[in-house]
Amino acid sequence: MALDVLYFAWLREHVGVPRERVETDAATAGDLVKELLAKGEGYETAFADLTSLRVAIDQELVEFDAPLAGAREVAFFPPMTGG
Amino acid sequence: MALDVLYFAWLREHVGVPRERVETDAATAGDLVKELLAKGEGYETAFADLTSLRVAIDQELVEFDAPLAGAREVAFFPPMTGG
Amino acid sequence: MDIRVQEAPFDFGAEAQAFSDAQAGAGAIVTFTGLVRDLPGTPLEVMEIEHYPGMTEKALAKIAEDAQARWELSGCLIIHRYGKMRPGDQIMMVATGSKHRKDAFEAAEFLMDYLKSRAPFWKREVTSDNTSWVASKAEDEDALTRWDPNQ
Amino acid sequence: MDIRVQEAPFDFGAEAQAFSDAQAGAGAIVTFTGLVRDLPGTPLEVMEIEHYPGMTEKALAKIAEDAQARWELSGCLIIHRYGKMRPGDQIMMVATGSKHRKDAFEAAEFLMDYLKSRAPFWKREVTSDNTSWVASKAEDEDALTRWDPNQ
Repeated sequence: MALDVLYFAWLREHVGVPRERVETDAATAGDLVKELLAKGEGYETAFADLTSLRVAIDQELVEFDAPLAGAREVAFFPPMTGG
Repeated sequence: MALDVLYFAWLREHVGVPRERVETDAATAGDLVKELLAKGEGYETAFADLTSLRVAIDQELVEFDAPLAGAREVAFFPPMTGG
Repeated sequence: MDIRVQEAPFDFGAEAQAFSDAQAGAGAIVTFTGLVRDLPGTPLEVMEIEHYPGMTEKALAKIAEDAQARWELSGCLIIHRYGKMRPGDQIMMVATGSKHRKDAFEAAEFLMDYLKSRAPFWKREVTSDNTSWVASKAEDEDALTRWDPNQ
Repeated sequence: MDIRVQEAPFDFGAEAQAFSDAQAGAGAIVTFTGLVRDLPGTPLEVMEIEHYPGMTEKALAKIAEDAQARWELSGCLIIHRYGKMRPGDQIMMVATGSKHRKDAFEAAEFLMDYLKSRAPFWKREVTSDNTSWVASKAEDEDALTRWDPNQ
């Protein structure tokens, strides 16, 4: 399936792009991360520590083991610092 | 000693005056109440239940057993309902 | 520390903005405003607030000082009206400023809890067929236990 | 429920007043405002806030709905800016209205606690010699446990 993958804050800076179209068969958000790691050093730095990252599927916060089936948009970002 | 005694809210309505000058030898605020009770029916109604009343000596909240020595002004009133 | 006891209405929006502008170094501003609520059943015509001139100012200053001793505040404002008010009117406001939101929130709640039960104000409600003093609530007195270091 | 995510500054005083005026039947209004604080040491030149358009609005609406389900509120407002801000600038505000002060306070604190850690905003601080993303605080995540019914 084809997904829009978005990156925010320092994650975006490491990856180098704010969003990209990805062709994947990953079952979960965590599996997608494993595929992304193969794309280069920036990705490795960005995803070095999943415990300090958050993921949203179709604009809703989920855990990394959440299934990707039917998803259109996946976003990765650091913990939020609003307010 | 001579004291200004003040009454507020429904206590004032029962007593009939907002303030009066009282000559007393009462040792505490509670003793002063006992003397005031002799002044008539309005006072009896006003001071029927001390647990639902508050007292201030010289504009500071105190207990009914607080000493009156040196006081200039004593005020009696119901629990406050500000805010 | 800015304490005002007045009969005149105050401009909540302007006061809130001016307070916020004056809080150098603050990251968090909390305001609380109390409004005259209408009564269920017979409509409220007038809410009348009596107070104890002299003691009121002292009691509010003491409460504000206690809040400033307890939390690191950049500032603290209390405005409380007395006299006649109508449903929807603003009765009073407090504002607190601090570096951190927890301090600003706690200090504002502390000011309100003490102001409710320790500042000499008494409310009277007037409807077309009745006039009655507002009774104090046990829950307002109970709210103070939250701030007692011995609890 | 009024949720706004915007780059432009907002007028805190006017918003607070308008919110209060619109709260029919409320006896208590609480507002919280977050300001850009200066940094200790090297002065902060710019605070930049990035967000996730689309998700931000949804996340804030969800938080406001949760607050309205949990407390009896006459209304609830969230305004949050993104983009570049300077020390002293207002970043965001929330306001809650309720019959009772406890509900208005708790709902405002709930909104702030969730907004801090569950709405997709990220702050970056720019000084003359450095640019750094603001790290999230463990205490902000911990603050959410207060609202967990299973605690």
